[in-house]
Amino acid sequence: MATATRYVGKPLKRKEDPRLIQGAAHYVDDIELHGALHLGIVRSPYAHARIRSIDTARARNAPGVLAVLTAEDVRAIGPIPCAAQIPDLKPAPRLVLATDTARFVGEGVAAVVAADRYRLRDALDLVEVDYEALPAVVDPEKALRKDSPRVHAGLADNVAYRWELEGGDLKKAFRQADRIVKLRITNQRLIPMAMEPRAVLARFEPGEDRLTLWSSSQIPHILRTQIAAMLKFPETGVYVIVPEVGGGFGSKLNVYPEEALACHLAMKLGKPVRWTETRRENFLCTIHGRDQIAEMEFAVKRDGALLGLRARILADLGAYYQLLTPLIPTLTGLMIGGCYRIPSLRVEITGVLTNKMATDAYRGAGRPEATYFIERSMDYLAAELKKDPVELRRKNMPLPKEFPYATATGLIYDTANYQGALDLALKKVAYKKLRRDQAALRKKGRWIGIGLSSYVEICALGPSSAMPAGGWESATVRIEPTGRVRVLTGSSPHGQGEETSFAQIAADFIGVSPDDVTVVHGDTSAVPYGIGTFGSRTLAVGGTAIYHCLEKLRDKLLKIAGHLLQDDPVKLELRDKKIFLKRDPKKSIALGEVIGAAYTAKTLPAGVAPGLEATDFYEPSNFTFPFGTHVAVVEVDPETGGTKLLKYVAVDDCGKVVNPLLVEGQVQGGIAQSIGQVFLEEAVFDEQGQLLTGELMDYAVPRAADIPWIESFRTVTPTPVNPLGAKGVGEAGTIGATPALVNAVVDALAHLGVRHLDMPLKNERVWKAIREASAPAAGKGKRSK
Amino acid sequence: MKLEGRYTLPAAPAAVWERLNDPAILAKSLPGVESLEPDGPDRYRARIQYRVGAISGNFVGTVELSEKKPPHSMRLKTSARGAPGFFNGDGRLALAAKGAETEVRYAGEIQVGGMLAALGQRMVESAARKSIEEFFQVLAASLKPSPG
Amino acid sequence: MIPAAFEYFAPKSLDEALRLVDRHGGEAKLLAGGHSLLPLMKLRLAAPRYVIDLGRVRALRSIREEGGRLVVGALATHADIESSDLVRLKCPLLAETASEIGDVQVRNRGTIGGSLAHADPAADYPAAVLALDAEIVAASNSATRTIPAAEFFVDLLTTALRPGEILTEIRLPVAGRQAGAAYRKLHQPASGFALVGIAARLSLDSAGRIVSIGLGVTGVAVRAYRATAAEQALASKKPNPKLVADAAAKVAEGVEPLADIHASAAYRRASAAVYARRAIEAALLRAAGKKT
Amino acid sequence: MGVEIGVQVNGKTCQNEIEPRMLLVHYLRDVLGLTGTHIGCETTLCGACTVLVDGRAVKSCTMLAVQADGSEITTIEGLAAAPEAAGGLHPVQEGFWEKHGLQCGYCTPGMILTAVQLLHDNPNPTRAEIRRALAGNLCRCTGYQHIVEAVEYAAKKLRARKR
Repeated sequence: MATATRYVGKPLKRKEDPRLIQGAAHYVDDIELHGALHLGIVRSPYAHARIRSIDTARARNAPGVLAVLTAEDVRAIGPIPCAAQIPDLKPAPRLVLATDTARFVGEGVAAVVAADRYRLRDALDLVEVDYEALPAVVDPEKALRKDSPRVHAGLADNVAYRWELEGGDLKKAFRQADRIVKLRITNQRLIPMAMEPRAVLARFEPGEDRLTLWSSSQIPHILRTQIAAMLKFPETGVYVIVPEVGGGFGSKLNVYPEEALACHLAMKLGKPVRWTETRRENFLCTIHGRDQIAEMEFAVKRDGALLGLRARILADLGAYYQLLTPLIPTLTGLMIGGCYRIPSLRVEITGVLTNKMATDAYRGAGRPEATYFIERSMDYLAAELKKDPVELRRKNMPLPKEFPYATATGLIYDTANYQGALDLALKKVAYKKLRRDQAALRKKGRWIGIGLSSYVEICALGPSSAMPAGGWESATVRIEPTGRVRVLTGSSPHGQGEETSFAQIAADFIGVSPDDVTVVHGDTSAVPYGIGTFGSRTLAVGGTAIYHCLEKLRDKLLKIAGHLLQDDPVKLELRDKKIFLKRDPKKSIALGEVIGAAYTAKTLPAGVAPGLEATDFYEPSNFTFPFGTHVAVVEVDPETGGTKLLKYVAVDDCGKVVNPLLVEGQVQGGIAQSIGQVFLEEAVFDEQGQLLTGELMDYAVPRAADIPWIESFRTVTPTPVNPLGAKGVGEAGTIGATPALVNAVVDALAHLGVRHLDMPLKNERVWKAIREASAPAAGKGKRSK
Repeated sequence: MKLEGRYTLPAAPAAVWERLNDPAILAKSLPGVESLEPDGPDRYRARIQYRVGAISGNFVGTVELSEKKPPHSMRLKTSARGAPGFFNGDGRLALAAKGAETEVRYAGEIQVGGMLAALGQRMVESAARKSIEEFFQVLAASLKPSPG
Repeated sequence: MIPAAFEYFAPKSLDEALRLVDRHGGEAKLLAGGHSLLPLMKLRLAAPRYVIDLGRVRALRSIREEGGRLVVGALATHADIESSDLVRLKCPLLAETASEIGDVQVRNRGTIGGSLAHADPAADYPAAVLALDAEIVAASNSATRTIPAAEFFVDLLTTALRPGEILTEIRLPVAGRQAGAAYRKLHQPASGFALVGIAARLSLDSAGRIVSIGLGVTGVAVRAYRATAAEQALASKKPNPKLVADAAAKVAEGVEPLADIHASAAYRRASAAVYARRAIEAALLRAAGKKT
Repeated sequence: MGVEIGVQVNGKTCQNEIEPRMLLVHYLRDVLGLTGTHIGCETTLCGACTVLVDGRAVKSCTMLAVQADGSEITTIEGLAAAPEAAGGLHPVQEGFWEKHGLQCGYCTPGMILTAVQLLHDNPNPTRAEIRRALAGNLCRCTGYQHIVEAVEYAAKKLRARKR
């Protein structure tokens, strides 16, 4: 940055915290509107059923009930939007309430509105739905069979799309290979489980034709546009407000039926209508993540050089498409080669429909899957080729001087020093000593495993050419007459802390304190149209838009100051609320005076307009590609299969850092979610499509004691893509950690001949692998499931 | 989930068969059934108040006998729905004389949905086994000559 | 997540509570800490017409020593038991078991009486009360009776309590000299309940022989049980590692283990043996006055 | 139908007639308007609704408001009035701010109140003890490490004050 960085790079305490630690923040459900009614949804208990009839009479007559609606009553509302553009994607439209067929457990079939939560809950049980259960298809591989039940009767089969990507000469690679190594890996379905369930509040003011929607969302503007389209209501009359949001992880990067239903009902009933998701609903009908199966096939040289990779990925999309559902697996495809030189590559993706809730973006969205597939494979390859996993990785990593690096999938990696991150991680974890300790302990019957993962991810989504609904971001920065700075961002942070990091950037530019800066987000009537917060884009893309505004404002301030000081603006500097001559700091003018001049507009230089406001719509020229190496050390209990994390070292390179405290928080939180995926989490369905992990009593997310002390380090390779040099870090932890953890457990069992295990590595799965590998008949070296 | 097992009843197959086809006995033996009303041949409408410990729920549904081969085998289907969700049971009963007694082998499938599937997961199988056990116990009691 | 409506009573004495139970019978549920009943009511898997809240019957919360036994009132919370100096001194196994239940907040509200009466197959206390040969006291309008722990857990969620009875207290033998006990538990990672929970209690004679032993098992079967085969394998013997391991291997003998998505029957059986061995080893160390 | 209850909430006497089935968390949020206490599940597992009832951490979604009759309740809104806060933030609140112990903030009130009880019972906890004490509070953002540091910060500060 051209300006002196007094605040950027410093671990400032967050500006958003005082309200949050005192219970003074407002999440949607905390907002009180006079006379607000409560909406509830009657949901299908069947994964696949024909709805024969719905009897609403009893519910309608129950105390406190104002309305009961079925699909018939909401025909005017358009379908749930899907923005993903995939060639030849089969149609699988979802309406806000199921018409004649329910296609997953939890799909809404009727809506009830009552005066309060208690009456509502009573009335939901009184809606009588007559279902005819239909055969459900739950397993994505079975869904591909010819005789499988079809999720959508109108389609010929359950294949939603096939997508291919090829680069380099794969045939040649396989011809020249010394070895062909194959591995099948699954990345199980997860439930995002943000702490705040979704919540919606809608108000219609007929006099003003104003429809206001408060929603716990990551994408206020996209939501506004889509709601206007679904309800056929003028977008200029729709006001979306996203107040405090209790976590999203992608699950709130979507448009859901309840948002449209609440708006529709608020208009119909003339009273505000709110809907608050229960945790069970959150598990059943907020998007799920991952759920991909990969068949990896490598062409390798005996010395470990990778020649080619053929990856076949089966992605379980669920019953319908949410906003980005079909797109997510293609991100896996783009990143499948990881941080390696793989000259030829072919990815074949099959998106399949099943009778389950849709999958969509969950923290990392396609990249954790890609990284897991390639990094798990690297350890597998190392074992097959009898090489050290570190050396196999190092051998195939492009060197720093090779960047920008064009991958066989057609991406241009901006910049990197993979070896640097790897070396630092090995040093911090004392790798060589660790290996010696491991060998010594194994002799004593203690099974320690060391797992490694070197990752590259794709962030700062992204150039609009590669994004379904635009990849730019907007900002307006305004210096108010009193000298307060207002930053209006199209991004929609919900826990990441950009109220602080954006204020740090603004404070440095304008020469004020971060306390003088207010960051506004989430209110579509206040901030310019924006894309939202996801894909580790808020700082790198949203922050750059702000950067550009600040540049313009600073130049304008200097121009006015130059005029007032009668000196050349280029010789001036702005710091500590003062503008002064660089070579003679005593010659200065107070910032307030310059701001005053901008607003009173009596002494402005020629050609300078009054006011101090700048707006920017920033279109990034490329993605950014953060990278790093994580190392995990685990111990396995030979008797029970129990696993214990002994040590965790993360080295991440997210480019330049604005606030290290926030980066640390993102990395640690992401690793914790990986620990969840690796050891605890899995959405388990029975054969009929019932979600058996439908509450927190059966779906385990990590608790404090499940997480080891995380030692986190950074290398800094600024990206040339944006002037902040920042790449994004929101998802790095979930991307880097998963393979490191699984590799560690497999390594702990390596002496038994175990080469691969599928997640989640619950005690029993590990125990079974130990038993099977130890059993004399089982034959060592076999894969175990 | 699949369940199977066997139970010995203190009477000859013919007597057991008769009991199994008597709606009054069925209503008494099927756990939680409060009433069975005929709804076509070998088909009944059932009101069920199911209870296990502190857990309880009201259901309405059907009980159906089919594929009858007297006195050897039949298929017994129940399906019921209520606020806590639904459950379906579909089982085959095979009767075989074992001395003066009858051994009933059963094999079938239980399916639950809704809240029952979510919370009850841990207990559904146990509760189902318990229900089958109760069913046979009551049936057995009905076959014993009443004292006096 | 909202219970169905009910009529509410908050009796101030046991007599008043017993009269209410008598009057409302099968349509009433007793509420102690509410950590078994309220979750079911919120999910509407229980919808009693009457709720009788025992929370005001303060006398039921006492913990005292009486006639050489430790007496724990039904309303004593897990936190009361975990932190009671008296329990820790006289019956450390019960305190250790209490400390393994749920989390801090659950232990602050949940009660021993509520937990035992609910008889969840994966609850922790049943293992301890079985191992300890505790007695469970049940009062009714007409009489008060004592139920041995071994007869208390009848079936899935079903106890020997009769309609009209209120579980009032638990009577436990006081730990003697050269006695040791331990509770070892494999947690269900989501709910914190026991996939396997083994309470081992034993005492040694001067020659180091096991003169008395109790092994209570929870989580493994539809109801908690005493692992008698394993106990017999150790009774009157001088323990060595092999003997202990062989005995522990019998802990689920003759039992049909539960199976669910968290653990298959085979894994429950295998883990029960491992945790039983660990519990017995810890109890032996403690009996020998060593730290574990 | 309604039952009369009286409770002290954050030092204020509150008397209301409520349905017996009303959960304490709904009483606090919907009747008293104290929305700092959050709801994150219905199975007593997430801890977002934790408040102090007579000084002990309790999940207010698994307690009927009538059960709280006669109790003293502290919610996150009332914590700064505690004597330990000395007119400013409570040291645990301060720790969460200083150590970046929160991101989205949804679990934070419950997390803070649970930590308050921990430090009352155990003024000098180890990291393992802190993690164990927070077993009933889920956080999906932070990975808990900064929360552990926040509690350590508060413990240190509270000990220094007592000296």
